[in-house]
Amino acid sequence: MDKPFAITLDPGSSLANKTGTWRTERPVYVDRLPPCNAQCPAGEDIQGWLFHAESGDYEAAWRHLTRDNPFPAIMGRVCYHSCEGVCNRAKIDSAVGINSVERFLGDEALKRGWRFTAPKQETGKQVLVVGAGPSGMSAAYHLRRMGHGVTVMEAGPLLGGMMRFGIPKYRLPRDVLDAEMQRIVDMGVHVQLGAKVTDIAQTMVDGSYDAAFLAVGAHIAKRAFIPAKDSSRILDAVAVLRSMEGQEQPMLGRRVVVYGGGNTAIDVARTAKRLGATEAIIVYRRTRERMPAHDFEVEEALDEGVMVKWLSTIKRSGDDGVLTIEKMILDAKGNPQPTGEFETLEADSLVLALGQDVDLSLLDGVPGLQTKGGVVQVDPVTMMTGHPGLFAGGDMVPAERNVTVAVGHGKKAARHIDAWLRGTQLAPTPKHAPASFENLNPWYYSDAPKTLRPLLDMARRTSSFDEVQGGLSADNALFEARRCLSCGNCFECDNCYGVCPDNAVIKLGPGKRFQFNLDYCKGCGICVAECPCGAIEMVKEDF
Amino acid sequence: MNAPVKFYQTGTFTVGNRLLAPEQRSVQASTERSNSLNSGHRACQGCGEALGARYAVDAAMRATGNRLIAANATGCLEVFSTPYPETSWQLPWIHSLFGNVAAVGTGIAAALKVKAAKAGLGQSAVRVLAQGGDGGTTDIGFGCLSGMFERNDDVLYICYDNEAYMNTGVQRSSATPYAARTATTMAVGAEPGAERGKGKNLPLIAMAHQIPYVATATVADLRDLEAKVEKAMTIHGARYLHILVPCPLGWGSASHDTIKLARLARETGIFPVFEAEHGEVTAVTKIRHRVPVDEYLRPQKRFAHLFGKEVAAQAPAAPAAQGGASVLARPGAGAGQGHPEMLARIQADADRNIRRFKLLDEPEVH
Amino acid sequence: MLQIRIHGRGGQGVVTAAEMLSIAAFHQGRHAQAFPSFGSERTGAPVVAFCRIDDAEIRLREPILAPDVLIVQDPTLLHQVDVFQGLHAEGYVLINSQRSFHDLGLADIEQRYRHERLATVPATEIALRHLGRPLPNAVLLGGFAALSGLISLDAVGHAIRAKFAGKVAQANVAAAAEAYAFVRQELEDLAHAQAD
Amino acid sequence: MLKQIEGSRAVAEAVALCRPDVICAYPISPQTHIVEGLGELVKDGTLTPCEFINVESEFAAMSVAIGSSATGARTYTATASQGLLFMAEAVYNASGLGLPIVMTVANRAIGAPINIWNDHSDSMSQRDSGWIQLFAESNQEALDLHIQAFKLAEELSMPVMVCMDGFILTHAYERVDMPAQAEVDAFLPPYEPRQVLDPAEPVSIGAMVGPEAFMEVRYLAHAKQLSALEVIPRIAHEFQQRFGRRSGGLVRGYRCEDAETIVVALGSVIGTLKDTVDDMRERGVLIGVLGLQSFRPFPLAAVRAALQHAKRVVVLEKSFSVGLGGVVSTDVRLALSGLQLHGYTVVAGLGGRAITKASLERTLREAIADKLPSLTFMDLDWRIVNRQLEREAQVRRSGPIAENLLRDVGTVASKVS
Repeated sequence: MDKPFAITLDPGSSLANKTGTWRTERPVYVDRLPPCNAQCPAGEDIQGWLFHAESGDYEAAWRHLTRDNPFPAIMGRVCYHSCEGVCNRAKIDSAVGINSVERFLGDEALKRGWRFTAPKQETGKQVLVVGAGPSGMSAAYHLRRMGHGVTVMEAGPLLGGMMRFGIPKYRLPRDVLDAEMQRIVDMGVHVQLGAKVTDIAQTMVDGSYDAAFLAVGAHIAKRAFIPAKDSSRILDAVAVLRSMEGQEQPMLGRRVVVYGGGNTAIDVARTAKRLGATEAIIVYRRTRERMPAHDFEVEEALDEGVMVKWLSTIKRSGDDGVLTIEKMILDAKGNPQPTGEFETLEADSLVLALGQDVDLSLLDGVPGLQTKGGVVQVDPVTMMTGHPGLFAGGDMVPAERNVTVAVGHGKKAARHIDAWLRGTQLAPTPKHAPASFENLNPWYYSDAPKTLRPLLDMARRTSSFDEVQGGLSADNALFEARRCLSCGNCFECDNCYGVCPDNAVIKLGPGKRFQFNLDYCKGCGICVAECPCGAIEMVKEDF
Repeated sequence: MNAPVKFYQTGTFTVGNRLLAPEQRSVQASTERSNSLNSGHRACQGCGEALGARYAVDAAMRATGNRLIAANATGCLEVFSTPYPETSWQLPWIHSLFGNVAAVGTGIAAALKVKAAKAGLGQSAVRVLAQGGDGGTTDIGFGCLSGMFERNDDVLYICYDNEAYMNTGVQRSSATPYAARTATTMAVGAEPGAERGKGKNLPLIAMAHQIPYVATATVADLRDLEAKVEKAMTIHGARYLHILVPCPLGWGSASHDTIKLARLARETGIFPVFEAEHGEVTAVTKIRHRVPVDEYLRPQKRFAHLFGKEVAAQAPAAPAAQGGASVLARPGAGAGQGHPEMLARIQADADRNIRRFKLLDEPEVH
Repeated sequence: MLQIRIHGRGGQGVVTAAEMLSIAAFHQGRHAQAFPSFGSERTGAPVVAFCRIDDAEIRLREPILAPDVLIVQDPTLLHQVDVFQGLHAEGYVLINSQRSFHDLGLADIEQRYRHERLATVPATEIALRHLGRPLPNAVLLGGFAALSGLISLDAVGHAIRAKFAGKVAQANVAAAAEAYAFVRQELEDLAHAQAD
Repeated sequence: MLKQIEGSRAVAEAVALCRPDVICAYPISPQTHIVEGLGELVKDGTLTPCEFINVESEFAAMSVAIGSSATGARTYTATASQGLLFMAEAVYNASGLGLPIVMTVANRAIGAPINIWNDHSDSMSQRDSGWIQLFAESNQEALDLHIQAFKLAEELSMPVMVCMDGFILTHAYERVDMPAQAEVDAFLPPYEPRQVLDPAEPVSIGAMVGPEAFMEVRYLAHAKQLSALEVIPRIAHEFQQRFGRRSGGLVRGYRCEDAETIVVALGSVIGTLKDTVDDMRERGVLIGVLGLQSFRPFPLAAVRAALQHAKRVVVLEKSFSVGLGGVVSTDVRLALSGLQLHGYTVVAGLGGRAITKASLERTLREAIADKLPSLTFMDLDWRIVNRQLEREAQVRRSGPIAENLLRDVGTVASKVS
């Protein structure tokens, strides 16, 4: 075409005009630490595995999850999911049901028989793990993945520790527990059951282990002095729960009183109900607000007819198990104080759920090792005790006592044991800045309230040990996963690519995210304002 | 207009979504999009018109398989896109005058019709787009536009409405809203800003022509906008699309708030987003999270006098091509008290829109 | 060069008459130029149209100020407008009327011009009879053919058919023929009268 | 084929023979009959394929023409007077974009006072619009010029205005020789646009051009018009070869060879002038007429060549520049710069005032006697003018001049001339 001078121009020729020179601020892509990940005691990359679950690729999600935690099916049942407590979505409608999706993935893995892959190559190092509870098995799993030879010594008859002897069936069915334990054994972990370690130093020498991780847990029930007649029947919670795993179930009678306010007290009371007690009464010296047990468990217990006497202590156990109760009041500090006001309570049996102590006898005479307040002191960063090569975790070290924390200890210890074996030290991984709700543009998330997991109907809950809480269906799990806001990390929604008035965003393709074309970016900041998940920020241009 | 695909992480509010089926994906999400308005144009930072134009023209390009010719009225869009020796357009494009773009479109359509006839075709595969700003559409170009409508010529007309003459330095047009401060409706006197009871609603006037298709849209809802362009391209005859495109320079808003303001215009009910066929409203985009008009007005310096705020002395930086910066440099009048009574009127107008176009979902009856 | 001026009122087909006259002349192989006294006159207003006929190309564009022929389609104009302005001494005058020049109060005209070049014809009546409408223009052309012999009745018929179609054309042709005969008769009577 | 038809009809048929693709129509006297005729030819299928568009204004007419021409369609429209002014912005735009649109201007005066009769004020007002302006002397030439105009416009890719006197030509029944379709097809090839809006080869037409290139753009437009000074006579020659008629070209002299006095004029008045010249020559006056067929581009050299041997030049024009005088005269004077000639400007026929042979001869004789004022308004009624001037001398305020004058004249309606 014969174009008239100046009046008619060739298409797209404005590329010659580099408008990037107008810019005073520049957008940059960032990654922020989502609150769920920051919160998880087991150090799971929750957002990471939800990302795969969103697209229905459950195996990828499961494999991503189990990089950090080998027990999704167990976690999905017993984890107290503090992650959901900090989820940003709660500020829009309700928190993402992370725990329910985790359980779905765990169950899906069991159903499909997904297995862990054995290590590529062996390091030739041998590590001893004492105790087959959550912490120990977690450590065994990670160490094995790293190619170390792992031997687990467990005093008890079965794997699982407190997960088996502390948590009732109706919360954690045993087939699930067995399956997730077996999956680790299948990685080539040596297990010795009924093998109580009494002298760790000697055991290390005998087995010529290069390092050891101690996770024997806390199994010795705390006693409280209650003057009692011989006739009165007093048991401890740990014994009761443990005996549930044996052949003959404990005889608790029709009226069972449980003394304590922790999760164990709740478990025992609910167990008593299931064993046929007409009345299961918890006696607790403070108020419900101050009860250490998790609220949803208290709620479920009350639903099942468990009764609680708040602000009460047991003074003595008289004839035919008549208990004398003193009413308490809370002082300014919130501590209970006696009132001198008494009442009585009839009980066929009294179960004490006042916490447990650790059996530290296996550590006698280990040089450098310190204990304090009945637990082993460890370096909170490496989990190593005062004795080189000797690491510890779970209920036997100072920390909150729950499965998730224990699993986290196992993972952390494993990574540092590995470093220690290689004669190196693990540099602390730099953490991204937190992804707060203020970083988000919630407009872009469609309205989608949380899906609740089904609960077993009341009749069967109180009469059987069937699992109380059901799982999600595939559809629900997908929906729930897709409620994730991907706080602080690009999920390739194409907003920045679309909303740029200057076409200054380059789309690199699936999984590759985006890149700014600074030749043309004028620095208007629309991409930052319209990024749903706060994964872009403006920085001043330095002139 | 198209409901969010349920259960998706972001519904369809974002530009793209990896979880969507390919046929559900937006034009703008595609690396294949034509970028009809290419990089290097001289629009201000955060220009809503540049964005709206690329959204609309790219969508029209996809709908027509790139068989599209565009005519452009004089105005920002023309000036910032085609200063000799560079053009940002990547499709056949012509600029003639300020007030005649609809007629130029008619001429192009007529020529294409004859070409098709000579080729023995029923109708031309090449389609015509005529576009202009609110000044070129509602004022100086209105005669030609009405003529094009009345003859039902096969032209899609798109008005990019930024509610004033921005290219000449932010003067009042018949699309300038009540109370808005422009260079010719200064924020001084008893009733600062644009006077009440003036201006015209072009979408409704277009509907009065009984043309096959009329729709409104904003740069805040890409998928809705694209769907409307696509639909318009399935229809022959005169079609009108009115797109709200915030102007950081003329509105005195932050350049990064362009889309947010368009969204608020809709969520307040100030700018109803709807579709009409043959003069009859057939669909409206419901308000999702209703907000009071203050939220929309407050971030805009052109309304600062309503809140009794002094307008910041410096205006958003404007490139040489646009001469409007000075307008916002003047301090707003009505400082101190503000004008709650004017705010109340604007809220009442928004509420009327909500009733008139049924912008809120009826509460469900149980 | 023959110059004809036609006077009438808007709606009487004055302009059409001039055009038909030019077509008639063209049909006879001559050059002709017809044009109206341009204006925005509406029905009833006085209208003038012109026609020039010549053997050579006609280049002159001025209005006809000194006509050789006057055709007056509406006698009521006679005392309103100076229709005779500039009329050539040897000129022809044809007036649409049942009455004579004398009865029309045009005695002075009878004095000044050659009697055999003056005629009146009841064109409106003839038109009403043939067309049912008072359209005297074509009729008068028939009369003019008879009066002047400068164009043939056949050529007038051709011109009428060029302008009108079907029944209307037929009726006009017939009407023109009747006017032709009528004027012929007038002239013969006049010739006899003068012979006596 | 010889026909006795109205000028407007002749132009309509000629335009139809050029096979336009798009025609924009808006009514205004005295142009209306042309588009009416074309509308009929399109509707009855004589002219097909063709889009006949009834637009809402002359501004739209030219705007639609711009769109269709830029899309490669042969495009035609017609207007006059106020209509031309109303489309003025688009008129300039069409030439600025280099679009070969052909437009008939049925010349008519410009109000106020509103006046529907003929003069050249309308096309003269667009003298500098960048359009080529051709003037027709007769209906035959008007017809022929339209056929040439499309060829010219498309060869140069610039718009052409064919000017013909309103009413005097548009409404006159005359003999014309209408060419056959085959002949016109052979003379006028199909339109091949220089630039076109086409998705296969996208371009941006109508860029904003700043000080760095605007003057160059304007100069190139000028250069193009200058090149038309060669193309116009060439096309007129080709036309004569094929149709055996001399039509168009730059200028045409009549009995100028030995003329001491030459009258320069545009349009249909040339015919009357030729008759006047013949009469005067019979009485021994050495006088001739120079007709300008092309007013833009203005043929400086041809005019100079035609006039340089005369003693006296009288420019007779139907337009004038208030506050200066002749419009055409100014250009003629430029052509004659350096030559010592007596020059007279005679403004005549404004607003349809009849130009009679008698007045012309009287005026020309005064010129020949060198008694004519350099600027003369022919047949001006001084009685009326002076009365109004006296009125104004007494009362210093603007008043309804036209109404006053009409009161003095008495109504013109029943006047013969």
